Amino acid sequence: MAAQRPPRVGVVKLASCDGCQLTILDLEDELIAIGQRFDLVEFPEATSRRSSGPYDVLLVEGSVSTPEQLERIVELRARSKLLVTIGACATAGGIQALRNWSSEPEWRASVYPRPEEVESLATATPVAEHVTVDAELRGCPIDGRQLLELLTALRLGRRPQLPDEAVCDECKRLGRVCVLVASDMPCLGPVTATGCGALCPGYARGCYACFGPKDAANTASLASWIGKDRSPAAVDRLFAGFTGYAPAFREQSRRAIAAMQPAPRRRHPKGEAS
Amino acid sequence: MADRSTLASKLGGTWFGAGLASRDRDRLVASATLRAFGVGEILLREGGACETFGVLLSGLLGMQVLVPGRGTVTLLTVEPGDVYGWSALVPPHRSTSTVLGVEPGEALIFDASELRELLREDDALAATLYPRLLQSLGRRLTATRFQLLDLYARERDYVPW
Amino acid sequence: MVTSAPPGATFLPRERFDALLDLLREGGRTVIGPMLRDGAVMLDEIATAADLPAGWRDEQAPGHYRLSDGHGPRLFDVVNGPQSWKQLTFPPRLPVATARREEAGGASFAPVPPDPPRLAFLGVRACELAALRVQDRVLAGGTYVDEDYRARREAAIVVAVECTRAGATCFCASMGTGPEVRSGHDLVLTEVDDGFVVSAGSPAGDRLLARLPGPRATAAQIAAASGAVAATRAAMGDDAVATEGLRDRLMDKLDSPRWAEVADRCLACANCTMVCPTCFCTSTNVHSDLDGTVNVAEREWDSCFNVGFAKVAGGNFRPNRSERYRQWLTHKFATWYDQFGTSGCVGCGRCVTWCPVGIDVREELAAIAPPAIPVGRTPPRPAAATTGRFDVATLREVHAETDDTRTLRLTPGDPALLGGLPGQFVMVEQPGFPAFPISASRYGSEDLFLTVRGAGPATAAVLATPIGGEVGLRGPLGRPWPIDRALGRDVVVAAGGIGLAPLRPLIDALLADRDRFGSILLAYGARTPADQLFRDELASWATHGIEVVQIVDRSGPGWSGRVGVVTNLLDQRDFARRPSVAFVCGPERMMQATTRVLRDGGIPAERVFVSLERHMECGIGLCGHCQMGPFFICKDGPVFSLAELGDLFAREGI
Amino acid sequence: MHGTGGATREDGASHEHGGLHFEVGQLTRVEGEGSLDLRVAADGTVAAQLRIFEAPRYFERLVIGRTPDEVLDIVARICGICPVAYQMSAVHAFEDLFEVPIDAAVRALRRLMYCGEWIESHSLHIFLLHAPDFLGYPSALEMAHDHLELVGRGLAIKKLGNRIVGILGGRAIHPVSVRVGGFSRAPRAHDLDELRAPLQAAIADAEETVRWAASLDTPRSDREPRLVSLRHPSEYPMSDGRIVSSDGIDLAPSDWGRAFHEEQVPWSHALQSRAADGVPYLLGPTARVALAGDRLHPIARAALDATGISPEELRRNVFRSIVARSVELLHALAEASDIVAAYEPPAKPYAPWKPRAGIAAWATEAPRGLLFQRYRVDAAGKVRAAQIVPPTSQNQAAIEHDLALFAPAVLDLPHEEATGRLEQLIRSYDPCISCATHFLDVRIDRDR
Repeated sequence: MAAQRPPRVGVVKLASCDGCQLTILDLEDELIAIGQRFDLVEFPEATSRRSSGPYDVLLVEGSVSTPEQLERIVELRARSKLLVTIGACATAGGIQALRNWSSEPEWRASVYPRPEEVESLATATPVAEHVTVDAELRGCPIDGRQLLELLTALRLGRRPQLPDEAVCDECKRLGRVCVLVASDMPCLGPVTATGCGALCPGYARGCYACFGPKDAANTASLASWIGKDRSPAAVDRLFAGFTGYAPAFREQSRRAIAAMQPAPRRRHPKGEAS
Repeated sequence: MADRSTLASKLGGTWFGAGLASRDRDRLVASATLRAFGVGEILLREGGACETFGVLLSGLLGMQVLVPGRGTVTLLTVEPGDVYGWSALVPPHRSTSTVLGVEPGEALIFDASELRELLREDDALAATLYPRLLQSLGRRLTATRFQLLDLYARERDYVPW
Repeated sequence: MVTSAPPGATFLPRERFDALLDLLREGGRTVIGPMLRDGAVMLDEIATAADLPAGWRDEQAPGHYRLSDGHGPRLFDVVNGPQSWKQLTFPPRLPVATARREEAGGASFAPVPPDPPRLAFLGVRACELAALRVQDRVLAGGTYVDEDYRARREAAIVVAVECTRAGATCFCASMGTGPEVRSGHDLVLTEVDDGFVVSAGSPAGDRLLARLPGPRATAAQIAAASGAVAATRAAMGDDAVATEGLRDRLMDKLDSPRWAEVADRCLACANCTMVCPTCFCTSTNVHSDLDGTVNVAEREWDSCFNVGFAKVAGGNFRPNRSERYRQWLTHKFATWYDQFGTSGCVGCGRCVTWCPVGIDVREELAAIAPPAIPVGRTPPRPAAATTGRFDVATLREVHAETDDTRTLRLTPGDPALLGGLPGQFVMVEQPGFPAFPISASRYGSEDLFLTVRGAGPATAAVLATPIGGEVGLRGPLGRPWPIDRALGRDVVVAAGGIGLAPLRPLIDALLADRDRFGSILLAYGARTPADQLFRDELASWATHGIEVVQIVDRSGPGWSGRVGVVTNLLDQRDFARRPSVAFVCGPERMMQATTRVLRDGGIPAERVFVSLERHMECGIGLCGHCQMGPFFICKDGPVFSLAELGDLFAREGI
Repeated sequence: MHGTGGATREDGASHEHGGLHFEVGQLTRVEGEGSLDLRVAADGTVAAQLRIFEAPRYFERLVIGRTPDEVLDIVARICGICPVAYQMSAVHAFEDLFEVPIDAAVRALRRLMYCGEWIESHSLHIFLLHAPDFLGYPSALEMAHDHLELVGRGLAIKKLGNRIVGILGGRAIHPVSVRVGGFSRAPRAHDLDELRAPLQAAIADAEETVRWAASLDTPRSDREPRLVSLRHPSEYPMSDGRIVSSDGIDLAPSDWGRAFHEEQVPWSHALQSRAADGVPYLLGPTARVALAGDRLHPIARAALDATGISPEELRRNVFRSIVARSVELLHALAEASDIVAAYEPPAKPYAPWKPRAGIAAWATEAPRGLLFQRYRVDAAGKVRAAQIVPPTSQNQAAIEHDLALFAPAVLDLPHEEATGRLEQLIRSYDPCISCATHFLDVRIDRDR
């Protein structure tokens, strides 16, 4: 059951927007209770207390996109009993991972007057590509209820109940109208893991896959259906989103790029055959 | 030294020998002898020349292999009615494991060269004997597969905490 | 074909429709009916006739749904939208039980009592009435009853509407469920040019009709109404699905290559099951506060298309999309008959319209199982279990069997749990953790014995219960070992690993009446000597008239016994000499090999019994998880004869 | 480079060639990752370098080839604290170029959404990030032991801000409903009802908060900053009006580039913005209250006047920004309350639009200050080039300037304390360093 000593929790970030760790502070109703049950020893965004570990649990936000972050995540892993990645950047590379399809130096040059002074890896990659990850919270940003479930599960010592089903399950449970069938809006809901509460269909727009591909996502079938009356590039942009570097969506991009004539907007990601 | 007819009926009472024509049983036991064995008594040695083929009448035999550092490991036990020493019939006639007594008992043993000679000249007998031998080997193969599958191993849900 | 409107029907002019709504609302009822929202017709509260989609029509096709208006004054020209009435009879989310951890350290477990809203369903189509009848059988017609569903059904008035338009994906005529409304309604309306022909289908309906203002419907109006419905039937045709012998045709095609082809298109997104008016599969999540003090088990719609649906510790019985699609289609159109004596499909067409990639069951059925000659098949024996009840048991003693397996001695608060039979199981839980099924490993006079292997957090939590602490139990559940079949016969008990635990109460029962049985052989295989359960008892059984033969996969220190697998103990034996009965429990693959040897040895399939494991969540055949072909393992099993299982046993992905 | 900063800092002051090198490791209670470098020359003059080692994320490159509506989703991800601000600057830029007529009710909803973000961001900063400095705690969680009421009040207000954005946009962080022309879905009238009562309560709490903030005693600090903000003829500046400054700049929101430009400094990933003359300028609550205080909601205006703090003090003492921020928090709550009370759903949630080639540029007031975005769009409406200038990069030079000015007063204090003071000063700007992923001068049409 509940640990006698409150677990030492760290919250750190790599390349990210801070939105996922802000989700912790956005649990306004539970924040104080959480502070009493977990020892937040490292959480630079919220506290001046600092600790370089060891941590019972480390929540990691952001993707690995600089040489320094690469070293850091390896050190952090060594100092953490449990490492939990939170958010699309940490679990799938995030929107910045789209640079993995292009030439990073070219991008750097395109945005910095003196690119040589900016340290950056050629790719932005999920944490799990570099160290072992014990659990992950998906989403851009993560969902507060899932975060609370993770913390509760940690405390009770049970498995967190995180759905592995499509957005559609939740969309239908909530009595929403399918925007794909009823309005012909491109929607990635059928291949995307739920957890957001089927947000976008509830706001009369298609899902753009914040939570990444659901287990065994059949992207090819959905892409060809959506592509019936859309350009390959438009369909490709759909999958090339905030979790576009997640394997299932990356694979879809590979197919799309291979199919696109003339020359594609994006090249194949580094380290992958063309 | 039991007489031939007793040996023949003992053979007929086993799974291996059941249903053999009496003529065949008699021809087989012509060169057979009874061997009693105690616990730990070695009947065949791994790697050694396999000069006898046996049908277990009672007791229990273990098949062991030597693993340096782990000593001898019993991989399989032979039930009464089953056979051991099949290498006696298959080149290069070396035992693939050490066969020894696990529970005291008695085996009907055949001299390897005489048995081979007999099967060479009596095609009909060979044609009835070899399938039985292969059936026994087949069971051991299947058993070994299941042992490999490690069916009773715990399949634990991975939960980091 | 004529509609059910009797001569005594009333005519309700369209402009007087609100009079009907007022009547339905009496006594504080809320009227739920079709209302436009976000480009579809959804079920919502109807305040006045103005809320109904007057003049709107739908255009439906596989993966396609559009509405258009300006089609005149009619209120019910739009046929089914994505929501079925199960939205209201079987809500997507429902708290079903609470588990509390008390100050004192005890625990309490209780179901959430039903509290149904008083509703009037307005605009229920013939296919939907059929769906409600199917739900009645599934949820309220078996050994176990979903009390919440029953309460909601009883609290609702059903006002049906006969279809005077058919959608392009409708096929109720093929399924024999419509478009005519025949039964299951309180009132039925048929819309004609200037109003509605209204008649009653129940005493409650009669009372409402008596107070509904308006003239008697004229013969002409009734003729117009039935003519319109007949025209709908004609427009729809009744050959979309060849239902004749469909069940057996489908079950014969479990190996059709078409399953793989449709899986290439199928997204396994579960939309078809969510919009299906008869799909009833659910999962239960436990919602806990930060301290796990108050825990609410909430049931939610789940789907056999979801990857986790058939998962058990360490494995998944249906890992592939093709297997999941096959499971869904064969359940709907085949095994549903075995379970509930009816088709699971009512032809509403929703799964066709709302499939995001337009997969059409009508096409798939025609391709996989084209019409042929039907063959009969006997349904399974009904479950012989008491209804599961919530109870709290006190932990008295823990006995370590192996490094990861413990036998718990529990005193239930409710003696009914001691009345269980060998082979039955109970659902076990600690507050804050999901409940899991465990077969009783012994029934004592005051105590229930459960042998539990630590395989995850939920089992770990139960194993961590302190002596004197409390554990939640629900049961006894499931079908027991049929010991009566063994009277006067030789008995073979074959156990593998912890499979010995569910067999121990059977052995207890055999020993209690030792002289009523022939020879008894216990063949027990374990991984290593250290993994053997009930070691000292194995010895004592041997001295009480049971031939106990033990074997281990891997020898170990101090082991001078047999090495090999259970089949080695049986494959030389001849069971044909005397009539024998076999009871087998262990890992599924072990049971397959063992039962094969037993049958080769001469025991007929009818007398070889196995106990199966599947993902059991509700334990009473209402959540759908543990389905295997025509069976729910929890309710129809876990004990089955090989004859019942037929070729489903050992088939992949079932 | 990662100092560990705060309570457990290892690195400290060190003498190097006659001067003093003073380093504050990773800044805490700010969004994103930055650190501070001070170099005190032998003659006592101080040079401050605010390092931002936030990893570059190439947003200006990520949006190339994207449609305007895709851009709205992408730029939100620059910052989890002020996603609405990024969406607002972008959506106004595109609507300005495409000349999309915006329904009055939609405009009100946009303002309400922005109010929601101001409420969330300001209360986060006032109560959770900045207050601990004044009351002497490492974080609000420790502070809650002794000041539960204060923290509770802050969280309640913050929750309300999140709720407002949540209702309009589906979620508080990276909302999903903003689209060119309006919203993908507009709330029904009664959807906003749940906000009425909480807003009234929060207004009272915020009035109390202004009094509390004014009562905090602050370190001495004196400066005369150049102030820049939007100014609107009738409204408190958010998404509309003109860019004005304390020294006479007066530009359309699309013309930011005429007065300002960006530079890359070697010590930081973040580009810095400077006025044409290179003099730093200050954005945010302090600037807005100074330049548009006469447009504050009467309730907020009254609360400010009641503090008795002079405009000079408010402008010149960097540590008083918490007062200006509290006043704006009150304003946002009061205005939100008015909008909710008057809300009538728009006939259509969004207006249709046609793309056309050209420059789409606009500046709006993020909680931290002026946020400018500029896009070159082709005839199909696809973005060909982008420039995104967040408030923190514009404030960065001003922060360094203030640090240099303030540092001599604390350098002799024990290191801990000096660190605390310097961090407190930096926090006064509510710097959002995660936003510092934006770049100068995107080269055009590299993309094929």
